[in-house]
Amino acid sequence: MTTTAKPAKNATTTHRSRPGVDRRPRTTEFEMLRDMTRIRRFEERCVELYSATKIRGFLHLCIGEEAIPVGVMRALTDDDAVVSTYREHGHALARGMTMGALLGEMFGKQSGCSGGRGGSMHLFDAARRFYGGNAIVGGGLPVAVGLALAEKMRGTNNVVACLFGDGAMAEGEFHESANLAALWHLPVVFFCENNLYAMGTSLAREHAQTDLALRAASYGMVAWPADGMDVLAVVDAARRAVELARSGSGPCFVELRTYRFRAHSMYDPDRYRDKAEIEQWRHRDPIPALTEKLRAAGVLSDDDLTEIEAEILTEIDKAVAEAEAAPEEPVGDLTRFVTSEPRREQ
Amino acid sequence: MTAQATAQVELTYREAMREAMREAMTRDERVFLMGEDVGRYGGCFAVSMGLLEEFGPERVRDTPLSESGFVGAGIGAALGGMRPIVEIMTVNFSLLALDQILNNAATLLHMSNGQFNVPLVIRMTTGAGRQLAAQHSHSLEGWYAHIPGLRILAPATIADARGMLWPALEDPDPVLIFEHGTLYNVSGPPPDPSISVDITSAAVRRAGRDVTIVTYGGTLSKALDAADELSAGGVEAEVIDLRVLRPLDDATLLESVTRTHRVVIVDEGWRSGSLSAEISARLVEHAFYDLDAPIERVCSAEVPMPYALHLEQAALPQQADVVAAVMRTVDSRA
Amino acid sequence: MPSLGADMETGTLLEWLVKPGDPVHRGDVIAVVDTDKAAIDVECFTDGVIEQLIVEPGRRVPVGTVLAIVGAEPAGQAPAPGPAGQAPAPGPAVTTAAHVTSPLVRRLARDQGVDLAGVPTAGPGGVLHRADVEHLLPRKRDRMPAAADHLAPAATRRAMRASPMARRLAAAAGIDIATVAGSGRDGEIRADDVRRATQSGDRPAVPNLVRVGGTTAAPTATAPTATAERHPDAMRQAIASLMTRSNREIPHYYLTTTIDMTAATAWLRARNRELPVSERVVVAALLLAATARAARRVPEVNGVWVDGELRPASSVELGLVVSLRRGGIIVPVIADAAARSVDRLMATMRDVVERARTGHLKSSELTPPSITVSNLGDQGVESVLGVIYPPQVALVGFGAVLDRPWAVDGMLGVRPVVTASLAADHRASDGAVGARFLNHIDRLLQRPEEL
Amino acid sequence: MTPEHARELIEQTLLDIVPDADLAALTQGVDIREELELDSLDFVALVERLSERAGLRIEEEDYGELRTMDSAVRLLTMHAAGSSA
Repeated sequence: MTTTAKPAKNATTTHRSRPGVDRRPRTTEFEMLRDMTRIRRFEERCVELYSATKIRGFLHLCIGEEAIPVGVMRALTDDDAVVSTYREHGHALARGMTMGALLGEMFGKQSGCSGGRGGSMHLFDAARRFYGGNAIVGGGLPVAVGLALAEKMRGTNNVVACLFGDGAMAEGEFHESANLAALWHLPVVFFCENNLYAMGTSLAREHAQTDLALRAASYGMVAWPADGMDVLAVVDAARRAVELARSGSGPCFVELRTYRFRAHSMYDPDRYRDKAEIEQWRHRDPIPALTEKLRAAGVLSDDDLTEIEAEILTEIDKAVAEAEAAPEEPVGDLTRFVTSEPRREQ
Repeated sequence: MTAQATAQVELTYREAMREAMREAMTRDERVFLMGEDVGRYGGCFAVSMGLLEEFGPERVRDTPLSESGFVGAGIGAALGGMRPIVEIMTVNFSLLALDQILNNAATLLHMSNGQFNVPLVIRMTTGAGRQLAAQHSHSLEGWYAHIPGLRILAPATIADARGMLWPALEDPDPVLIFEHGTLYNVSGPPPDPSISVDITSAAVRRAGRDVTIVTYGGTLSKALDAADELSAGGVEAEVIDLRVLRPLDDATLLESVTRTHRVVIVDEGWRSGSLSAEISARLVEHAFYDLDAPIERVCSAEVPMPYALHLEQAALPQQADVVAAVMRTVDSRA
Repeated sequence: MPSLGADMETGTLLEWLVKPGDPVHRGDVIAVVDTDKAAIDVECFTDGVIEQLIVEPGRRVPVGTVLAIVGAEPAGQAPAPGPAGQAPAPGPAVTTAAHVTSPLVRRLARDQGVDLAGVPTAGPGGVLHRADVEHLLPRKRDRMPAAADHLAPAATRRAMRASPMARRLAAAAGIDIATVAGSGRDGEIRADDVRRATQSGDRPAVPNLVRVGGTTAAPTATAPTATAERHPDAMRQAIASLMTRSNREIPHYYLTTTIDMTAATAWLRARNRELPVSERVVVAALLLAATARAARRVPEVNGVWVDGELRPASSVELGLVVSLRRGGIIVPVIADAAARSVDRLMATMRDVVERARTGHLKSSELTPPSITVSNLGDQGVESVLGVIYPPQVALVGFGAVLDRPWAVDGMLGVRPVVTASLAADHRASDGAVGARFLNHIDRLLQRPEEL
Repeated sequence: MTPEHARELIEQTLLDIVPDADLAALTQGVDIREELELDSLDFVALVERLSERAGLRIEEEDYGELRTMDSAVRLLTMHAAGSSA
C-alpha cells in the first residue's frame, strides 16, 4: 500500500506499539478520525497555552479544517514533498511531525522543529520533506514548482503537494506558478484550502471569479473542487490528484472547500463573519461527521472514542511537559544558520 | 564555438561568463540555467548564446516573464537537489522576485534551523551607461547586500567573470552575481584556468600609499583611470575592488585604510542608505583613529536614471569626480 | 524616599538632621534612612531652604515617597556657590520655589553647568527662560580661571577641527591637539601636522599636495591671527604641554660659561658706525651666528631625539624664541643658519621676528628647528637655563651683555661679558660635549670678524 | 624740528613698532625700552625709522638719548637744528 505515508505510519505505530491500546486492527477511517481529533485537541491546547502566554506571536489555527491535512497527507508517500502555509499545524502533525517538535517550536525552545527560530508559522522538517511553514501568502507556490522541477529533472517519481488558501489565488505568484507548472508539466498538486476568507475579506469581496477551480483550469491543468469538510472526500480527491501528477501528465489543482471555526489568528475579533454562518458550518464539522458515520457502520464504540481521547490527552500532556522542560536555544547561537555551516550534512 | 575560437586570443566579459556556465554545466549535471530568453534568443545580453544548442532545452530553460515564479522555482529546485543558475535580465526586474529572494532564499536556512539550505545562483545585469533609462539602469546590489543569508558578488574583471561562478555554485547558500552592463563587451586576455578565484575577498587592483579608493563592478575602471591620473600629480591611490559585496571583506579594507588614512568610496548606487554608506560606517567604526580626512563618496545622482546621454553621464560617477574626491582628502590649504 | 539599592523597595526614616527653615545645599546630609541592610545618610540634591518635613522619624515608606519639601532661597539672599562652582545670582533676585523650565532651558543649563535652582527669573509665574540662564553665563565665565574652567577648553575644542588620526597621534605623543597648526583646507589638523608638531616627521607627506608648515610650540603657525589671538589659551596650553613633556621626557643637564664680549662689541660698534642705520647689527645676531657655527661642529647638540636615538641634523636649523607682546612665544626657524653671514643673519632675524609678532610667518619658517636659542638679554637677565623643545636635544640661552669685572692677563678690568648656557639632552650628549660646544661659541665670539 | 613735531614723530614710530603701546605711560623719566618692552631688534627698528623720518643719523653713542621721551625729543630737535644750521 502506498496510500499510507510512512511518517503517518510512524505516528500510528507509536500508538499501536503502546501495550493495551492495539486491541484490534484499525480501519483507515478510524485512523483518520483519530488523526483529525489529534489535530483538534492539540490546537485547542494551543489556545490555552497562548492565553497563558506560553505561546506568543501569531497563532493560526485550522480548527474545522482538519479533514484536509489528514486527507491530503494520506495520499502522499514519504518521498513526496510538502509545501505549506502559516496555518500548518495540522499539515505538520498529519505529515508525522511530533507534538513535541511543534510545541517546542511554539514555546521558542531548542526542542522545537526550528529551534525556536520559526515559531508557529515556520514549522520545517527535512526528514519528512516538509518545506514549511511559509508565511508569505503565495510565497510557497513558486518554491513548490521548483521542487517539482527538481523531481522531474532528477527523473524521480515524486510529487510535490502545495497547500495554500483562497487568499493566495489573488497573488501573482499563484498565477506565475500555475503557468510555469503547467507549461513544464511538473508533478505538483495545488491544494487550495478555500475557507472563504482571506483573513477578514470574503471570497466574493476578493475574487471576480469565485470558482477557483475554473480559474486554475484556465492554465491548462486538471482542476476540480472537493468537499474539504469530508475527510473521505478529501483523501479521495487527493489520491486522484497525486496519482495524476505522478503519472507525468503535469500539475493539477484541487479546491478543498472548508471553513475555519475560529478566528484568523488568536484574538481576532472576527467581526467580518456572521455568527449564523459559523454555526451553519459547525454543523459540517468533519470530526463528528466521521464519528457518526463510523458509529453507524458499527466500527466505532464509545470506548474507542474514550480511548482515542485518552491517548491524545496523554500525548499532548507529554509534549507540553517536554516543551516546558526543554532548554532554550543559547543566545550565543543567535546567528547560526544565517549561512550554512560546514559541518552540517544533509 | 565562437568563444572557444577566440579564447586563445582575447576573451570578452560576456564570453568569460558563458565559458563559466559551460564549464559548470559540463562539470555538474545538477547545474542548469533558466531565465527569460536564455535559450533560443541566446540571452538578453547574449551571455548564454549557444548554450541551448549545446546542453538542450532541459538545462537551458526559457521561462515565462514571471520573475517571482522562476526565481522561486530556482529556490525550489535548489531545495530539491539541483544547482540552478537563474538569470534575471536586470536588477530592476529582480524586484519582482524580491519576495522570493528575501523571504525564501535568504531566510529558509535560518527559519528552518539549518534544515533547508538553498544552493542557488542568481545572475543579473546591473548599472547604467547604456541609455536604458530609469527602469533598466539602476544599481540596486547594495539593497541585496543588506540581506543576511545572501552572498553578493560583483565581478569586475574578465578573470572574475570567468572564475566566480563555479565557487558560487559550490556555495551551499544563495549567491547573487551582479554583472555591470557596460562590462560585457570589455575584452582581455583569457585568465589562467589554473588560478582559482575565491568569492570571499576583496582585491587590491592597484597599490598606493596616499588614499584608498574603494569600488566594485562597473566603476572599477573609472577608479583605476582616476588613480592613473592622480599618480601623474603625485598622489598614489590604492584601488580596492570589493568583488564581494556581502559579506564585506572588512580586513582588506581596514588593512588598506590603516596605511593610507584616506578613503574615497565609488559606488554607482544612490548615496542614501547605500553600500557606500555601509562601508563608510564600518570604516568609521573600525578605523576611526586612522582616518586623517573625512571619508568621501562618489555615487550616482539621486535621480531615476535619465535616458539622454549627457544627462545619464552627468548622473553617474565619473573619473573626474573620483579625482576631485581624492584631492579633497589629500589636499591642504598650503 | 530615595532608592538606596537596586532591590530596595521601602525605607524607614530614622532621623532628620535638618529642621524647617534651615538652608540646605546640594550634597548636604539631611536625614538618615534605614534600609533593610543598613542605616544610610540621605543627601539633598538641591539648594534651598527646608520648608516642611513630611515623613516623621520611625515611619517606613515606599521608595518614591516625598520625605520633605525644599524651597528656594529667601528673596535677596544669594545662594552659596554649589560644589560645581555655581555662580551667585545677583541682580533682581526674584527666585521662586517651583521653576518652570523648558527642555531647551534645561539643556542649556546642563551644558553650561548652571544649577537652575539658583537662577533668578524675571519672567512671570517663575518661568525660566533661556535669557535667564544666558544672563548668568558671561559672568560665570569671567569668574572662572580660564585654564581651569571646563568651559574654556570646550570652547577651544569647538573651534578646532582635527582628524581622528591626528587626535590619536597627538594623544600618543602627549601633545595637546589644540596646539597643533592645521594644514587642511579649512585649517583642520591632520596627521602630518601632528607629526611635524612632534618633529618626528619620519613619514613623508604626500608630496606637493599636503606639504605645509607646522611647528612645535606655535599654534599660530599658519593662522596666527585666527588661532592665537582668538584663543590665547591655546598657546598657553601648547607651551604648557610641550614644556611638560620636555621636562618629563628629557633628562636635561645644564652648563654655563661667561664669555668676554669685548672683541665682539668693539667689532660691532666699529662696523655699525660704517653701515647705514638700516643695516646695523645687534649683538644678538653675533650670538646667533656663533651658536649656529658651533652647532655645526658639534652634531650631538644639533638634531632630534626620535625613537630612542639621536638623529643629527644635516644643517643648522636655528630656532629663535620670540616672545610675543601679548604673552606667549613663537619659535620661527632660520634655515641653514650656519651658512649665513652675520649680516644676513641680522636681516633674517629682524624680518622673522617682526613677522612673528605680527602673525605673518611663512610656513617655511615654522619647520622644525634642530637647535633653539633663547636670548633673554634684552630682558636684562644674566643667564638663561632653558627647557629643551622636544624632540630637539639642546637649547642655548643668552643673558644680557653686561659690564663686569674681568681678569685679563693678571689684571682686573671691566669688560662686557655675556653668560651663555646650554641645556642639553643627556640621552644625546654628555657634559664634555656640551662644554666643547660652549667653548666653540666663546672662541667664535673672540673673532667676530671671522663670523 | 619743533619739540611737538619730534614727539609726534617718536610716538608715531613707537606705534609702528608696538601697535598697542600705551604712550601716555611714557611720562617724564620713564624708560621707553623698559616700559614698552622693546628688545634690541625693536630698538634698532626705532633707531632706523627715526633716522629715516627725521632725516638724521642716530649713532650708537646716541642710543642713551633715546632712553626717555624727553631725552629723545631733545635729541631729535637738537640734531635737526644742528643739521639744518
